[in-house]
Amino acid sequence: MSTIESPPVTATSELLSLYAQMRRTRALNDEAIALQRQGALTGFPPCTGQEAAQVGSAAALDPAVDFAFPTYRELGAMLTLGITPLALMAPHRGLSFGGAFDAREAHVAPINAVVGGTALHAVGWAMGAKLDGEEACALTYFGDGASSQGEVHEAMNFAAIFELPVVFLCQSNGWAISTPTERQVGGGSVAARAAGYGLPGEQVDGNDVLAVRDATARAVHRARCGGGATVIEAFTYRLGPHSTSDDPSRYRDRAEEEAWESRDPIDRAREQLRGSLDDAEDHFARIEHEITLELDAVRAGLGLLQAPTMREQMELAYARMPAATRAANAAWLQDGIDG
Amino acid sequence: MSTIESPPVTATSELLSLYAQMRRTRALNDEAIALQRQGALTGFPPCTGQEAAQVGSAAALDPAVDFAFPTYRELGAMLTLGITPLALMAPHRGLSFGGAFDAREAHVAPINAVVGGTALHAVGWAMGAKLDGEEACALTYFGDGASSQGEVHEAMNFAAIFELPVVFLCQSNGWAISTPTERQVGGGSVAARAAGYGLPGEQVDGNDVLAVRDATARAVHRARCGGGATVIEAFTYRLGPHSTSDDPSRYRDRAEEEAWESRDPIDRAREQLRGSLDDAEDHFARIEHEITLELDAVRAGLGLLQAPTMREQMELAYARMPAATRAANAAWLQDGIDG
Amino acid sequence: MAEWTMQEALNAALADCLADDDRTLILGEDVGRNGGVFRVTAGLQERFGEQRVFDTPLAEAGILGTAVGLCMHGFRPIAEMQFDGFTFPAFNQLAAHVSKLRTRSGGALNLPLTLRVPSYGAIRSPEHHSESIETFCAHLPSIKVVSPSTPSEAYALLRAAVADPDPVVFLEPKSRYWSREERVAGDDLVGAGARQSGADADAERGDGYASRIVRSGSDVTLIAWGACVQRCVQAAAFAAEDGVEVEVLDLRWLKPLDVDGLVASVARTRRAVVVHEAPVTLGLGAEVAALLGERLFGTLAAPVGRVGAPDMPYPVAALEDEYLPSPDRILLAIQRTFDAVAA
Amino acid sequence: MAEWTMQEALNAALADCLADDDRTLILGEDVGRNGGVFRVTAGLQERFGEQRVFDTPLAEAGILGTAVGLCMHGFRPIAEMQFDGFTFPAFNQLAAHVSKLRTRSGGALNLPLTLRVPSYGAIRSPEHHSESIETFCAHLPSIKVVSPSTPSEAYALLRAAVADPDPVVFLEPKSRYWSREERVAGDDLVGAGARQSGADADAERGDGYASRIVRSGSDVTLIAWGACVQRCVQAAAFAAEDGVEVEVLDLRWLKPLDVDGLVASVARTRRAVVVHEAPVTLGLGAEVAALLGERLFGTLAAPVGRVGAPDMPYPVAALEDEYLPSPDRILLAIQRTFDAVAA
Ligand SMILES: Cc1ncc(C[n+]2csc(CCOP(=O)(O)OP(=O)(O)O)c2C)c(N)n1
Ligand SMILES: Cc1ncc(C[n+]2csc(CCOP(=O)(O)OP(=O)(O)O)c2C)c(N)n1
Ligand SMILES: [Mg+2]
Ligand SMILES: [Mg+2]
Repeated sequence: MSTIESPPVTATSELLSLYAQMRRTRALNDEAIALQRQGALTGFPPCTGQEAAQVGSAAALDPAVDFAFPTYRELGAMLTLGITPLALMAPHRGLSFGGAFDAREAHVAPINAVVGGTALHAVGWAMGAKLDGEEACALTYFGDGASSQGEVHEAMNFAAIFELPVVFLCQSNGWAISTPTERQVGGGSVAARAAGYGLPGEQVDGNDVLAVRDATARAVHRARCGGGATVIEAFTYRLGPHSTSDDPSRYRDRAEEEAWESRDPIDRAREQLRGSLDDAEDHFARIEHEITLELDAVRAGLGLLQAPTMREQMELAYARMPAATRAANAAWLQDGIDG
Repeated sequence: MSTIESPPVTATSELLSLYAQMRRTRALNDEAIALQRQGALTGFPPCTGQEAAQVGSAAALDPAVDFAFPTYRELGAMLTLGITPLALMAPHRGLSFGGAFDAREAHVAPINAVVGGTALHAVGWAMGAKLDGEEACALTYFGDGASSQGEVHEAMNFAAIFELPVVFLCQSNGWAISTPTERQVGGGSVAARAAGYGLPGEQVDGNDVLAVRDATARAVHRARCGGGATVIEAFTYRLGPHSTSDDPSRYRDRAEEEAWESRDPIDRAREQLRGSLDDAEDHFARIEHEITLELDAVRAGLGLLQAPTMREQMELAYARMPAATRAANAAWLQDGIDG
Repeated sequence: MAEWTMQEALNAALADCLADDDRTLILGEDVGRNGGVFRVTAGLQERFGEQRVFDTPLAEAGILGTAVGLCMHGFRPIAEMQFDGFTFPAFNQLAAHVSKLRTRSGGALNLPLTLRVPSYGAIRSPEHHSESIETFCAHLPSIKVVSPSTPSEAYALLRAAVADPDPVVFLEPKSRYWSREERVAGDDLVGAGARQSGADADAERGDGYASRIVRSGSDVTLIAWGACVQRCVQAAAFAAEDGVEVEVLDLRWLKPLDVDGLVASVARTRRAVVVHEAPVTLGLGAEVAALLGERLFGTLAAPVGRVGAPDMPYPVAALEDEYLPSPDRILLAIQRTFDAVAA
Repeated sequence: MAEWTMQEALNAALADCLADDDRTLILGEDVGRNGGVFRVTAGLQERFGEQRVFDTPLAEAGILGTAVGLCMHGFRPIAEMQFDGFTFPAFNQLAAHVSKLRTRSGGALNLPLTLRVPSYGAIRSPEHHSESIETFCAHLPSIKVVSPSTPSEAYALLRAAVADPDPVVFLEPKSRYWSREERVAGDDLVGAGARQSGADADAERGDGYASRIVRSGSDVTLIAWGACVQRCVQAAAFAAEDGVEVEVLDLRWLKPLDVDGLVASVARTRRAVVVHEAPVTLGLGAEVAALLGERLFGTLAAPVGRVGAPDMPYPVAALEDEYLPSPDRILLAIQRTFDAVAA
């Protein structure tokens, strides 16, 4: 059982570790884009530009007690929560849906692509935690686009009615594929929706990793202490394409991208660290070195990732597979051999 | 094309006609309950206590230009919009789903029981009106319970994003079957949700027919003039059971019911009229007389309402029925004769 | 009690589930204080408390999505949809999550949830209250579907559904809630669905997802589930008067289908008719007919008959007697299986 | 252009619909400026303006519900679901409203809407992007379902779907978007779906909801639609090398089924195999098999074969080649129709 964390200290050492996590995220992200171009991945949804929102929020969770519900773009959050790079590459290589890790053990739900739906799973998990008297919270990630889904509304309302420990973390990254946030979010703010449920809502600069970390920690703290749910809206920007098959030049201006490039969250953290650490460059060099080693390992490991056999994949469908299903599956597999 | 109505004058004559409409609603409502007990109707969802919310809001619409989207409980609203009593009894006799009237002509959507869903139809209709440059609005009725549905959220967001002429009229009547509003509506107010979409939201005493009339007229006016959507929350109370097969004594206190009985919207209007009209009792007597005649006609007409034939019902399924479907239907009907 | 209704049997099953396993929960609209609009959960909140049996806001996706999350926290939720027609707002949760989450998680996340759905027609309801949703559920992978036909069956199958480690959609024949029947002794019932302690030992299959022979007969097999079983039993009685011995097979489990049980019965009778309320087009009868056609080609003496609805929405109450599978329609279909060779 | 891809043909069909009837509208996610994630609506917003072609918020129920309301105001909306798997959030609108509103209104309200859904698998997509939803749509009353297999077919059938006064779900085989084909002359195309000016006059049925014979053969009929038609054509070519003459029937309309066309072909060949990507259990193949079993009992030389998926979610990309109906699996199923009598 967790002890309740008090709101965070924004020590330089903490910023350094958040920075390292962001750099690691960016590096793996860029590597994945490159791997996709080389044909080693089938597709990839970059999180370029959103590292502070993801790493800052995930860092406020304790995966020993809390549970996180990512979307498809949460590379940075999932790395921060301890999922390995290779586990996260498996889906993009077409080998796994949710990632090659144990969601129950990791306290991180599998990657999911139907936007909105997992907000309700966070609500259910949080209800379970509350029924079991745990001091724990569920954090659900979703985008500005996903905020339009009815299920997100139902989730916020359930969280309010049952006073559940849920953090609704919206990364408002400017776009849902080609639809800009202002053509998506009526009223302009997802955080502003919170009041309609009697919940606290908070807007935060999503490119300021410490601000995200602090806002999330406050919400997590409140949730764990029985204070109920919070809606956090982290304003950031999807610097890359929606996915490797998207071409943003069709729908947005280079000028807008450039404006946001100049607000890169990693650059910002680096400058802060330069200002407060004498040996900043040494740290940066160490971090880059570790990243290089990790990327080498990823490239080496990627080819070793195994595809499941069809029989293995079939077994996933049921915890207790009926005999009739097993027989039909066996016949189907046999046809594949005979055919 | 409509001329824009200016906000209403609360003249006594107007109150009198609203009163008459409310009395008429109550009388038909009570008759329907009695008819159900006698087995002449299969079931009925009473609107007892909600007459002001329904009549007041419907009176603010012009069915020549606007379009209303009722639920299953909108007897008062639908009467006010010109639907005949018998047309409204047909569904409860198992002869019709949406009511025995032409929704296109009446500018009133058929009765619908899936809560929440028609809010989106109102949005679509309003979008059509806007595209056609009409000065018209769509008004969608829904309950405090229905406000929990994801589709209502999607409707409000669409209405906000496309700046559509929609009035969202929530009758917050204390209960959704056995669930009280405070266990239903996170934050306690549906009107408060409006701000989250950048829409105006208004709470109104739903048992004050003129107040409802005025609030709705303002929203209708705003909508018709291009000012977009409004959420109105009319606080009222479902004095009767959820439907004739419900027993409210299982889940709520008699004391609560009594408190609301003393706030009966019809009594209130009657008292107001007594205060401002010398010949109030004469008017009341005339109204009751007309109601008696109407009820006589309803009872007489009820037995004459025809059930559709199966063949007729089948024809409703398609505007252009495929030949294969027609052949299958004919065979199915033939089996009914042979079988 | 020596007799019980299906409503009482279901209520007892839920009570026993809650008593036996404190990880079970009941959630839904009006299931608490009100005891459900069909009284199936009556008294359970009083007995087990508001933490175990509770009302939710009016949002079916919310209910089912919350149940999924509860599973992820180690609970075994029993969720109610108030009526068949209100399952559709939850369909995304069913199709995109309940059907996929175990696979998505590489087997890490189990979903031992039960979704109770008062189902089918015949009670003079308004629109949306008489739907047959079995096709929508049974076509989805990773979901089991079951529908009881008698009170004691309802007890046993609901216990089995709740005990199952996979998601089970439990379709309750609402027109049979008040049907009364001699109660099978308590001990014989627990887990009967899974253990298959039903009437017919010969129908027994190892894993319990078995159909049962309601009435034996050598001339033709009627195949049904839920509310239509009773209709078939009636038709069988009429047929017997004409000397036709009808076997009535209650499928119970619609997914998985009891292929062996089906094939065994129809291999004997060589004639089969499937009866359901859903539209014929892609009703479960299509699967049963296709399956029997595959397995018993050359054995079948006639095409598998299908009695079901035409391609139209469930009609107004005044027409439902005509719409629903009547004994006459069933008898006609039986008759056809004897005429077939001539045709 | 002498040749076109299916993406171009669909784009041309939409452009012609918008040009011919100013009550038609296109709405959906990313259909405007971006031209759709598959570029099917590319250039249409530019040409017809933001009032005719527009993006919506990311909410499928919102999209379909808005389309219903637009119909009530006399429009003819063409709505897009971005992928098959994202139709489920709109399923309540489909099942409770699109399927019922005309009946609910006593025939007063028509719903001339088209729901375009990029469908099926085979493009190495993530989860939820490879679903076959035809059963969920075709089991619903009052809804028509169609799926084209070639560029020119896609043009004609989309025009027919949009012209239809009833709701039509239009399932686009996404793996065929970039397939290239000689363009059928423009005049022959318009309304070909409804007028049935397709390749085969003998397949012509009065009302246009007709299948087409892609390849004639006397030994066995392969029945498919959408992306699987091409798989069947391949298998037919292989079979021809072994001297087996395979007829390939492209169903086109999944609802209504072209019963006459199906029966006519299989009455000649006496053998049939249905091929689809959806799970076998309650896939459309079940309906086709049941129907042929009814109509051609005694004529069929073998049970109707079904090639489809096992009871599991659509698998990860690495497994999809094994999962999808391969020519080998189709050939095996054909082989079985010749072995059957011995069995
Ligand atoms: C229910 C659903 N509809 C459509 C899609 C297709 N789609 C994938 S991502 C996306 C945009 C999501 O935008 P947002 O929620 O802002 O997240 P972001 O991609 O910006 O991280 C869309 C439309 C989907 N995944 N789920
Ligand atoms: C989607 C859906 N779920 C469940 C129901 C069953 N049901 C009918 S009315 C009702 C309560 C509705 O409450 P509210 O919206 O407050 O309207 P009221 O009945 O109070 O007028 C419920 C749960 C339904 N009609 N639709
Ligand atoms: Mg976004
Ligand atoms: Mg209410």
